Amino acid sequence: MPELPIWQFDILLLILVVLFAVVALSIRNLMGAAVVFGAYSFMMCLIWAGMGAVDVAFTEAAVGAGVSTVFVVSTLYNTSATMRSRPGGLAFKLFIGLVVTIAGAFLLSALPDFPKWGASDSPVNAKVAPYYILNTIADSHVPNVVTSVLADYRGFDTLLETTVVFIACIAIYSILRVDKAKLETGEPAAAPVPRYDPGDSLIVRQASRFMVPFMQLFALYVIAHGHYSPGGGFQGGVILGASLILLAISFDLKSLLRQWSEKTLMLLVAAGVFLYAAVGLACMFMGGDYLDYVFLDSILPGEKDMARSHGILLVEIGVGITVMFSMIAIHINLASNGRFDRGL
Amino acid sequence: MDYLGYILISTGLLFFLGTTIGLLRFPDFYTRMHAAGKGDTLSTVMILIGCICLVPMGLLLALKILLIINFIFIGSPTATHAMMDAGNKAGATPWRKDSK
Amino acid sequence: MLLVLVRAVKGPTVIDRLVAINVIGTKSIVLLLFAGILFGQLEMFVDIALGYGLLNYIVSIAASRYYQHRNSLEPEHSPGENPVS
Amino acid sequence: MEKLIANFNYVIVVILMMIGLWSMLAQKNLIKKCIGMAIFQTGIILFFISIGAKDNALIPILTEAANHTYPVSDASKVANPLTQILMLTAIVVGVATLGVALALAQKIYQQHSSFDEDEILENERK
Amino acid sequence: MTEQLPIIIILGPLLGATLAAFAAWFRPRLSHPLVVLGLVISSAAALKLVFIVADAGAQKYWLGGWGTKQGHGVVGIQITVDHLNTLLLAAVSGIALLTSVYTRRLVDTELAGRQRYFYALFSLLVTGLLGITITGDIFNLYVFMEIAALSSYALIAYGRGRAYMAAFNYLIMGTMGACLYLLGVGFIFAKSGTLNIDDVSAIIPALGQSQALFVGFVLILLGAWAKMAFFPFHGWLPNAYAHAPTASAAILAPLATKVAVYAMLRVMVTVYSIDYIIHSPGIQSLALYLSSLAIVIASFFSLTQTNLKKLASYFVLSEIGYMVGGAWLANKPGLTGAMYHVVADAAMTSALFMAIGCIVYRLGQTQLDDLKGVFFKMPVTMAAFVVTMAALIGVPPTCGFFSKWYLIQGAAQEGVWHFVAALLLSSLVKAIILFRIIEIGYNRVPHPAIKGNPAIPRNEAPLSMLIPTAAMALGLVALGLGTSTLVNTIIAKALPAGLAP
Repeated sequence: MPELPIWQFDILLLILVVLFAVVALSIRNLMGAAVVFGAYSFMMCLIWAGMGAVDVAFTEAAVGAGVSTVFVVSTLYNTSATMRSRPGGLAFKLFIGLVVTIAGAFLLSALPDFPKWGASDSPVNAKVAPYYILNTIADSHVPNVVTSVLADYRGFDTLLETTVVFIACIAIYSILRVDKAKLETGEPAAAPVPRYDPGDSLIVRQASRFMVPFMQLFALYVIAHGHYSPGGGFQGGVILGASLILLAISFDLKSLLRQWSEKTLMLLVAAGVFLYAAVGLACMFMGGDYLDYVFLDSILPGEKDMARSHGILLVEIGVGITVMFSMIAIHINLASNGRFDRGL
Repeated sequence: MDYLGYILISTGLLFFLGTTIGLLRFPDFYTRMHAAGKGDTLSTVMILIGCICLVPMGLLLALKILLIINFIFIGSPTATHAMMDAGNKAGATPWRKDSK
Repeated sequence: MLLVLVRAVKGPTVIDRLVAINVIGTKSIVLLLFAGILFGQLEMFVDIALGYGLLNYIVSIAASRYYQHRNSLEPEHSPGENPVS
Repeated sequence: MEKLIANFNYVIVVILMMIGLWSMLAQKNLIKKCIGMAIFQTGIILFFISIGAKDNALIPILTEAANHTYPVSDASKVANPLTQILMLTAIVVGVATLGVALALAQKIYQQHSSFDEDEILENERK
Repeated sequence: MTEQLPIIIILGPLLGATLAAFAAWFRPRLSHPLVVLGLVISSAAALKLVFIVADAGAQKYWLGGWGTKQGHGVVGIQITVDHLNTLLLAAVSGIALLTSVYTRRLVDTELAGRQRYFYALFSLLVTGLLGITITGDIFNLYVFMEIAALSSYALIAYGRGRAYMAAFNYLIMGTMGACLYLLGVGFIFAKSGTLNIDDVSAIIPALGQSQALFVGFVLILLGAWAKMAFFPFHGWLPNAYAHAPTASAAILAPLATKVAVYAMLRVMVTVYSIDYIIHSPGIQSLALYLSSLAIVIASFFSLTQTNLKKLASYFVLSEIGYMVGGAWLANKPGLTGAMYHVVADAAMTSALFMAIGCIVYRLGQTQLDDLKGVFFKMPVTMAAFVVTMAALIGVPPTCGFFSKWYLIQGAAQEGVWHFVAALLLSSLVKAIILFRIIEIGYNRVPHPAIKGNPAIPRNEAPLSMLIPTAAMALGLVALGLGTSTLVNTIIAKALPAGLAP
C-alpha cells in the first residue's frame, strides 16, 4: 500500500477544510454560508475516508453534508437569509479572538506530548482497540468491526445515541409545533406564504420519482448489509429519511403527510428506541446482563453462536426506524415552521 | 481495455478542466451554469467508466458503479435544471455584450 | 483540481456558489473512488460514494427550491454585489 | 518544527476548534453561531479520528478480499475502530443539537424578525 | 436480581419516557402515571443500592457482559455504584419522583394544550442525570450529558417568549461545555488508551508528568464549569431558570447543576487523584478565588432581584460556589462538605422551587411585592419556604448547617479565609432576603394583620403539590439529623485514602 499519496492528500484536504470553515463564517449571506458549510462537510468526509474511517465518512456524508444542510436551508426558508450588518462590536470580537488564541496556544502546548501521528503502538491503538479487531469474528461473526463495537461491545452508547435523536425529535416537535386551532384564531404566520407554482418542476418531480425507489432499496441494503460493509442503522436510516425528504421537497409536504401522518411518524420514532431497549430487556429476562445478546439464542433463529450477529441486526433495525422517522419529522417541523402544511 | 480506461479518464479530466475554466471565466450565472452542468456530468461519468475499465473488479461492484453513474446521469442535469430555474426565478440577470 | 474550485467558491454570488458546490460534490465522488482504489478495498467505498451522490442531489434540489419558492433574491444577493465580506 | 509537521493534524484541529469557538462566542448572528458550533464539533471529531489513525492500515472491515485470515492475527494492520464508533456517536449528537438550535432560532426569529443577538436583546428589554 | 439493580435505575425512566411518548398519542392522561411508575422503580432500586453499597461496597455492572479482558482492560461499558455516587443517585431519583407528582397540576394549568411530550422529556432528563451519576465510562458520560442537556433545552423552551432566547444561550453554552469535556476526554484517551474510569485512574499515575493529561484535566474542568454555571460561565443560568415554566424549573434547578458538580468531583477524585490536584499549582488557588467570587457576586445580585424565581436562581449560583470551593480545598472536611452539600443542596433547591411553584400556582405572580399577605393565605407553603430558607442560611437542625460547618472547617484548616468570609456573607444575604420576604408576607397586609383575617381567605395549593413540598421541607430537617450516619457510613468511605485529616 502506498503511504505517501494518502498523506499529502490529507494535508491538502485539511488546509482546504480550514479555508472552507473561514469562508463559511465570513460570508454575509446566510444561504451562502449554509451551502459552503455543506461543502465543508463533504471535504471532511473525504478526510475521514482518507484515514480509513469509512463508517464515519458515510455518516458524515449522510448526516453532516446531506441532512443538516437541508435543515439549515429549511430554517432559512422560514426566516430570512439576510444578515444585517451593524457597526461596532469590533473590540468585543477582538477580545474573544484574544481569549481564543490563548486557549489555542494552551492546547498546542500539549502537542509535543502526543504520540506520533499514525503510530500503531500509541496507547489508543494498543490498549483496548486491538481486542475488538482480534475477537470480533470469534465473538459475533461480524466482519465489520465498527458495527460490532457499535452495537455490541459499546451497545449502550448506541442506545443512548438513538435516544438523543429521539429527544431531538420530540424537543423540536414541542418547540415548533403549532396547534391547528390556534392557527385559525389568527396567530401571526411568520413566514411569508410562498407563491407556489405547481407546473414548474415537472422535471424535478419525475427525476425524484425515479430516484426514490433506488434510494430506499439502497438504504435497506445499507442497514441489512452493515455487518459486512460500511453502513448500518444510522446511515441507512438517514438515507431512508432523506429519500422521503426528497419527496417532500420535490412534491410538497401535504403529499408526504398523506402517506405518513404526524401521529404515525411520531409513534414510529418512539418505536425504534423502544425496540432497542426491549431487545436489551429481553436479554435481561433470559438471564443475562442488559444487551447481552448471547442469551437471545433460544428466541432467534440460527446457530447459538450467531445470536450476537442477529441481535445486532435487530438493534440496527431499531436504530434505523428511529433515525429515519426522526429525520423526516424534524425536517417537516423545520420546513413548515411547525404548521405541518407547506414548506420547502 | 486498459487503453480505453486511460483514454476515458484523461478525456474526463480534460472536460473537467474545461468545466473549471468555464466556472471561473464566464461572465454570468447562466453561462457558468452551462459550463458546469454539462462538463461536470460528462467528466464524472467518463472518469467512472474509465475506473471500471482499469481496475479489476467483480460484477457486483461494476454494477454498483454503473448505478452511481446512472444517478449522476439523472441527478446532475435535474439539479442543474432546478438551479437554473431557481436562478431565473430569483432574478439573476443574463449577461449581454453591452454590459461590462 | 480542487484548488481551482475553491476559487469558484469564493468568487461569484450565492447561486453561483451553489453551482460550484454541486461540482465539488460530484468530484468528491470520484475522489472517494480513488481513495478506495488506493486502499485496495474499492467495494467498501462504492457504497459511500453512492450515498454521497444521492445526498448531493438532495442538497442541490433543496437549495434551489429555496430560491424557486422565495421567488426573489433579496437585495444583497443581486448579481452585482460581492457577498464576501 | 519537525514535531509540527508530524502532528499536522493536531494543529489543524486546534485551528478549526478555535475558529468554531470564536464564532460561537463572538458572532452576533444566531445561524452563524450554529455553524460555528458544528465546526467546533467537527474539530473534535477530527482530533479523535487522528489519534486513532495508523500508517499503512486497512479499513476496519475484515473481509477475505483484503487477504485477512480468520482470526486476525495482527491488529496493527487495521485502523482503530474504537475512535470511529465514538465519533459516529458524536456526529449524530451534533446533528441532533444542531436541529434543536435551529428550531429555537426559528422561534426567536418569529418573535423578533431578526437573527441579530443585540437587536433581540434590545427588543426583549422593551 | 440485586446484581441487575444498577441498570434498572437507568431503565426505569428511559422506558417510562418511551412508553409515555406512545401514550401521548392514545391516552394523554396515561403518560404521567407511566413516568411516575418508571421513577418509582428507579428510586426503589437506588434506595436499595444505598444499603447494598453501605454493606458490601462498590457494585459494578458490565453492559452486554463485556467485562475485563486480559491485557485490554474493560472492553465494554461499565456502570458503577459506589460510595461517591450512591447517595446522589438516591437523591436524584427521589427528588425526581416527588417533583413528577408535584408538577402534575402545574403542567395542566401552565402548559395547557401543549403538554404532549412534557413528561417524556422530563423522564428523559432524569435518565440523563442519573446516567451521568452512575456511569463508569468517560465517553458514556458525555452521551448522558447530551441527553440531559437536549431535554433541558426543550423543557426551558416550554416557557415561550423570552425563554427561547434563554434556551438558545443555554444551548450554546451547554454545547461548548460538552465539547470541551469531550475534547478533554480525547486528551486522556490519547494518553491512556482506555475510556473506563477505573482503568484510566490506574494508568494515570504511571504516566507521570504529562502536559497532555494536564490540558485534558483543565478542559474537562472548564466543560464541567460551563455546564454547572460556575462563575465566569454563569450568564445563562438566571435567565434560563427564570423564564422556564415553573414545572421545568422545579426539576432543572435542583438537579442539573448538582450533577455537573458531581461529574467534576468524579473526575477530580477518581479519574485523577487528589494528589494530582494538589501538585498542579495555580489551579487550586484560582478555583478557590473563583468560587469565592461566584458566591459574593451571586449574593450581591440576589439582593437586587425583585423576581422570586430569579432570586432563587441566584441562590443556585452561590451554592455552586460552595461546592466547587469545597471540592478544591482538597482536604478531608472540605471534600466531605462538598460531597454532602451536593445531596443537601439538591434537596434544598428542590424544596425552594417547589414552594415557589406553589406560590406561583395560587398567586400567578413571582414578584416579591405580590407576596403581601401570603403567610395568611398559604401558611403550610410558607412554613416550608421558611424551613428551606433556614436550611439555605444554615440554621442548626437542618442539613444546610452541617454542610456549611464542614466547609468552613475545611477552609479554616487550609487558611483560605476569603472563602470563609464569602460563605458567611452569603448566609447573611440570605437571612436579609428571608426577613424581607417575611416582612412583606406578614406585615404589609392591606388590612391589619390579625391571624385568620377574613379579608385574606386561606387558599393553599392543591394537595398533590403541597404534600411533596412539605415532604421535601421535612426531608431537609431529617437529612440534617441523619448527617452523622450518612457521613460516617458512606461519605467517609468515598474520600480517597491518604488525605490530610
